[in-house]
Amino acid sequence: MSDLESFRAETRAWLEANCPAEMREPAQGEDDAYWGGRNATFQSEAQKAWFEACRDKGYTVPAWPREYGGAGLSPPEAKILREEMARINARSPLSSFGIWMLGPALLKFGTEEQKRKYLNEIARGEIRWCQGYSEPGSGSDLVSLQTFGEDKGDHWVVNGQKIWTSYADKADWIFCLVRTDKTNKYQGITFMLFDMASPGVSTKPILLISGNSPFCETFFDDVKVPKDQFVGEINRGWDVAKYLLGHEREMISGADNSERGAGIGAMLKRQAGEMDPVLRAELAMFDVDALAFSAMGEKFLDEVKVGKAHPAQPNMMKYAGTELNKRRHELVMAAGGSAALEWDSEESRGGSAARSWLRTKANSIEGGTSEVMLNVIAKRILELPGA
Amino acid sequence: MSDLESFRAETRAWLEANCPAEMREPAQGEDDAYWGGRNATFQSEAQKAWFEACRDKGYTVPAWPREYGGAGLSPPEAKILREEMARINARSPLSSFGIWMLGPALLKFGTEEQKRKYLNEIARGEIRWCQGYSEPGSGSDLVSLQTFGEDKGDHWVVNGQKIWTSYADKADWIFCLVRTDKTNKYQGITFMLFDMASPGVSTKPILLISGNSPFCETFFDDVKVPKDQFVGEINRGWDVAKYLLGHEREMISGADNSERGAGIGAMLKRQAGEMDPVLRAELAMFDVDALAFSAMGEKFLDEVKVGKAHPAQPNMMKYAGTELNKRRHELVMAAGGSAALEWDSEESRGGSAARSWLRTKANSIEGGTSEVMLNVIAKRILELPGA
Amino acid sequence: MPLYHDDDQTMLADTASQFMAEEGAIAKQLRHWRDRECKDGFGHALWKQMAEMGFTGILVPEADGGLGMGHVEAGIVLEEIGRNLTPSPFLTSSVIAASALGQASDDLRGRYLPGLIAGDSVFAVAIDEGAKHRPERIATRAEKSGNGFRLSGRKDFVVQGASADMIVVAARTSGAEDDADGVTLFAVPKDAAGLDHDAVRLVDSSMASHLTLDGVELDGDAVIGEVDGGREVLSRMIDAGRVGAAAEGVGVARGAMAMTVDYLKQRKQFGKLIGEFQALQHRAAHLYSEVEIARAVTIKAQQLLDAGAQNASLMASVAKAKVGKAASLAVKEGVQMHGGIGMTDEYDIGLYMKRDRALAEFLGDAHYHAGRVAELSGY
Amino acid sequence: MPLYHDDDQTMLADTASQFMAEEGAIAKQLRHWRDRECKDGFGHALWKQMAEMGFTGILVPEADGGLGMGHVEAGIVLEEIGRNLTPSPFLTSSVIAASALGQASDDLRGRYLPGLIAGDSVFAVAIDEGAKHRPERIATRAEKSGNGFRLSGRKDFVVQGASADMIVVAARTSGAEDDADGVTLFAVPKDAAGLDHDAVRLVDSSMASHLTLDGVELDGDAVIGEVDGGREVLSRMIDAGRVGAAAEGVGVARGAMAMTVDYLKQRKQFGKLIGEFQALQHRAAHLYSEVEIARAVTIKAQQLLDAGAQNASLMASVAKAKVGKAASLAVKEGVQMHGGIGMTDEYDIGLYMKRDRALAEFLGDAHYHAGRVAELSGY
Repeated sequence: MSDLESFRAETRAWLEANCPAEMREPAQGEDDAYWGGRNATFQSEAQKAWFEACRDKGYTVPAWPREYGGAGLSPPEAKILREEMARINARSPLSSFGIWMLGPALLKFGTEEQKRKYLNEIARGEIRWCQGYSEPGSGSDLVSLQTFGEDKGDHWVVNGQKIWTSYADKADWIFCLVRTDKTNKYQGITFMLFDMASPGVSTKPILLISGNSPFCETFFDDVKVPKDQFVGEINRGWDVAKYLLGHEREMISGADNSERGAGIGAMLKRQAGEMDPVLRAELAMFDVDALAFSAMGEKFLDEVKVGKAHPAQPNMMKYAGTELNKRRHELVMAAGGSAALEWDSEESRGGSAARSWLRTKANSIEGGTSEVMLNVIAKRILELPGA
Repeated sequence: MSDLESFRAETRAWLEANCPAEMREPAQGEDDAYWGGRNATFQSEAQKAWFEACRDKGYTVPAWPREYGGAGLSPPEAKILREEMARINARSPLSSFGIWMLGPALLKFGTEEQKRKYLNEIARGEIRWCQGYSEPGSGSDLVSLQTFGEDKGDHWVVNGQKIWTSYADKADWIFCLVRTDKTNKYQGITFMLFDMASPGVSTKPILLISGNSPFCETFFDDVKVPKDQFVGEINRGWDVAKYLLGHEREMISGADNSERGAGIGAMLKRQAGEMDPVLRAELAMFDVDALAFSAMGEKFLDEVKVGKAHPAQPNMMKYAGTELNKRRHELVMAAGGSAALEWDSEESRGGSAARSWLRTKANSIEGGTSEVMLNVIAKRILELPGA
Repeated sequence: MPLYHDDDQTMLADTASQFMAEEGAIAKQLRHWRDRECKDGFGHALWKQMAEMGFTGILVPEADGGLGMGHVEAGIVLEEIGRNLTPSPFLTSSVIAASALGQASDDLRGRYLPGLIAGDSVFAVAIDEGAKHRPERIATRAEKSGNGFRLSGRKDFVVQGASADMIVVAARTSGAEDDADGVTLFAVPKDAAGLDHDAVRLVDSSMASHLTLDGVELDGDAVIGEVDGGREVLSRMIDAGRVGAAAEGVGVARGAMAMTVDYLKQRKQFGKLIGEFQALQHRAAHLYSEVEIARAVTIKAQQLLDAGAQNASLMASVAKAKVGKAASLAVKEGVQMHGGIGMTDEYDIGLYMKRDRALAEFLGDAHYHAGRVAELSGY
Repeated sequence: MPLYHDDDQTMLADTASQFMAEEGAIAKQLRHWRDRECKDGFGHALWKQMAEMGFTGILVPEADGGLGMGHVEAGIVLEEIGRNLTPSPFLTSSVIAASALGQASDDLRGRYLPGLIAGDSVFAVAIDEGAKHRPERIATRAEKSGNGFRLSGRKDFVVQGASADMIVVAARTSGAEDDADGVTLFAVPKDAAGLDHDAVRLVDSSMASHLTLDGVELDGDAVIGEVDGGREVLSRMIDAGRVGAAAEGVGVARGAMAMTVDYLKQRKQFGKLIGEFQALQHRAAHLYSEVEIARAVTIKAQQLLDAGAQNASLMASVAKAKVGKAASLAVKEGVQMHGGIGMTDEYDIGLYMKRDRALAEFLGDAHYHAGRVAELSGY
């Protein structure tokens, strides 16, 4: 038996022993996820047991080095773990912006000390992080951000407002872009870290057109941040941010590919019974696009694996995937007719169709608007002038 | 009987007496039109008789003053004449860029002497004109034209190249935009008139993707133009050109409205028999757009009549109408299948479907591209900044 | 008739525009009632004010105490309703039910029209059975019972049904589910025994009922039009409703577009007003073109309806379909061009998207009507 | 299998790309033969060269003297053909007819494949009856006659039919017009008595025949596959053709797009390169996205076909439909963005539009295939 084969056998046995049956059921929503943090509570004993088993094994962040709380798995090993977890539908033990976003930034830009401290806290689910990038005045044009950290010698005093900070009201710490030099647009931003319990930090949840959301507005009113709480270099936070944005876009473009790539005509026909012939035709055209995009997703991931994908290709995937998803939900609404309009009835599961439809409208805005994606394709892939 | 009622009765009687039966049959193509000019020949005795009757009555240009060769009809009288001609399907007695384009320019900008000479020649079909605006390097950006007239005291020496000059190979004279001041972009163009028989003028017909066309490339090689052959003021030809462009755009947007506004699904079903359900759905969506646009055309013309239309509205009509027409012909091709692909067979009437389809692709280019139309709508109607 | 508003109509438009912008404004009506989870989904006081303006009886003949105007005028009011997203019973009561009552007996007219004109009554219409609009098929049965009828069946998407004093119900007095003949319209009073509303809130905060008719007993004089011959009244009523919904949709589209174009002139990104970006300019210009065309065909359909023209029903479908597409484009472009804030409940653009969706579905969406255009055209 | 070309395939792509760009270039082939009104619509010398490259027998098993490669490899050649608009018998002969011959008897294979591989023979296929592709229905009849069959009927859109040495004809040996069973494929030699071509030039300068079979007598050994059981061979052959046409369409789309993007970088208007205008940038970027997706699903369909997967036929329709839409967008944007000169015969962009139209129609257009996707998906 090769090393990898024996690793697979071990992993399978470990999962069999440690992943409770309940944790092999599909999650019913975001609430079913465990997010960790100071105030975390478990939904169930099973959730607790599964999280703790993974934490102790380093499996909340299997590919991170052991000294930072990971399991130090090699890429093929990590892939085997993913496959084996998928095989039994094991849920993710810990959802965390620390794992998805801050972690990769620290691994690349952090000091050894920062890595030891923050990565371990993240891996062990002790600190829940949120991200402070967007501001009301700087959406697509992120670098125009205004939140300002005034240099007070050993600390900054931060004032300003962030928006779209997911779960800011539940997070313990924030990683945050703060302007520290007003004279230099790109090289005047610092990637700061600070405690959300600091005096002067307040949050307000954002109600979306689709209803409640994890998003918040976050206000900083004379927040003191010690001068050692930053990643990378002072005034060079944009490098860190850009790195993470690329990371995020890739995640978004790869995510949900399975759902997005599937046809919907047959499902809607089953639900709706009869169907207007013109709607059927639109569904057929949609299914063509969806099935084709599914092949594109497969091709993209295959190419990413071997480094054949154009570095700007995630922008194209994000653009096409999100536009497709919006169309998908328009058609679901059309097929659902007046029943799909219901907003809070029990039969409509609390307006699930309508709320999902509305929620998808943000797909082409968050993580880079479709317009920005098209700009990037024009510039970096087609190399059009002045783009 | 009111004056207008008696005018209608007289007109009807005159038409009855003077419009030969053959001239009440629909024209089969552009060749059936009489264009006049030095080398004109009539297709038939009827065509000649009809033209001459109209010419003598001033009905080639009914609304022009009598002293310029018209009939001096008032707007309501001109409308009655149009209605009565339409009633018996009378053909136009004379097709002419002189009537459609140069005439209006002269009426607005010409000297009394020019009007007497040129308008009479146009009205009597003695001189056939062509238009020299576009150049290979200046399409949408017409004002960047390079054809240059060097001032030689009593004459200019013109050098350069025009493109898309319709019937340049058949025209007697040309009205032409020529740069006369290289230092002033807008106020450095003169609206010149000259004889196509002048030494140094040559033309070359343009073959289109749809086949033969009336368009030519026209070359000027040291063409001498006397200094009194211009309209408006020297270096102020752009004012004349702009006026004419607006005129042209209105003509294009109003033209063919009847054909463009009709649904096509029923006709194509009759021709094709059975139909793919997805194609049927697309035809249904098209027919919705076509019938709606037909109402728009009606509304636009009604509003133009009473001065209620936004002055930039012709741009919107041109944009929407030409894009619709392109879609119409895509669908005609789809419904026609492989039979519509035939290029020169007798059964396909010399590839009529395919050639018409290809020809429509120019609709959204000639007379102002769709992109320019959208720019104008954004700027002048929506008043968007920097548009 | 020229396809623009004459002087009287322009005056009406000015009046309606001012009234709706003031009294029917989003903050004052839609958000107000929505945030209070109002069970009607609209304000009765506004309805009373609309009566004072004369709007409620706009389509009611002068002989019956109304203004005796046409669908062009009703459309003028509806466009302003749409632009302000004003929730009111105008479309169902003053356009659709009023259209049916126009064909009703003196007795029914006398019973119901004064309350409508005064803004005291609200009417609803019960046509759909199932989640999609398919008025060709009516399964709800009305059986002879003594001098009257006994109605049983189920109706869906009865907008403002639970708030209505009377509901116009399409039922089958003979024939099979999809027969053209055998349909009869009934004016069913709210207190009729056996009438049960399951009222649900829709995405646009309006209320609609799943209506159960469980042996509802009605007198013979509750019949609107002829027994077994209600298809024509029904069709006319539905056409009026479709053209009315199209007019409201034009208002929704124009309102969303105006908000968006304004935003393009204010929002800065990358050191420029976003309205300076040519890609957005072209999309906005295209949208303008689509909305203008939708408006033109809607006015055309109104005029044809008023003239009783043969192709009015075809053009009603063209208008409903074209507005469906144009308004959907307007709200989608609106939210996208607003970016993140367009997704927040705090901004109004999302409310346009919600209203558009409910309106698009009402009396048939663009797919349904495009299909109907094909059928009526013979393919 | 990963959805990109492996090293061997990449090498083949380089070879094919270089060969077609040199030998198959527009000026050298398409314009050359078109301007001479060539009755074949392609050059036999090039076909011979393609044989020397090994392309002609790319799908023919090694046992039969071919390269024994798959549809991925055939698609690589077709994409380069498409990009250069190279007229050749490759799609009909080496892909479609070869696919049918793969199912044929040793005798037929021996009779026809060597000529194909050598570039000496050209084959055509006769499927359609009528102007639209509807292979579900076959009316051409083949009646038993002695040891063989007697074929009568009419076929349309037989591409390169009059130039072909052999035509694969789908005919009905039993059953009614739209029965699935009862279809038989025949290899009909060009000199068969009763075969009559009405050859017409198409918009893309290719030649196609209206074929009349007037009691064409064939031996029993002209049957490809089983008598009455030809539907499966036919389907496989058609799927191969559809995926092949999709690959060629991807080439057409990419060729048109490349020309257009180049033009955007050269043409100046209003003092700027037109590629600087954001509205055009966004349209070009959208086009890029569509063409990439079309290419991905085409490669997917090729792989599924090679694997004999169950959903290969579905994915063939997805690919044909998606490419149909993407390539149509590419040529339309191409002509529009070129402006006036795009309308002239002198520039090549219009040739892409013409070829795209003919290719889109061949073996079913996007409407047909979207409908087929719906049917195969069960709605």
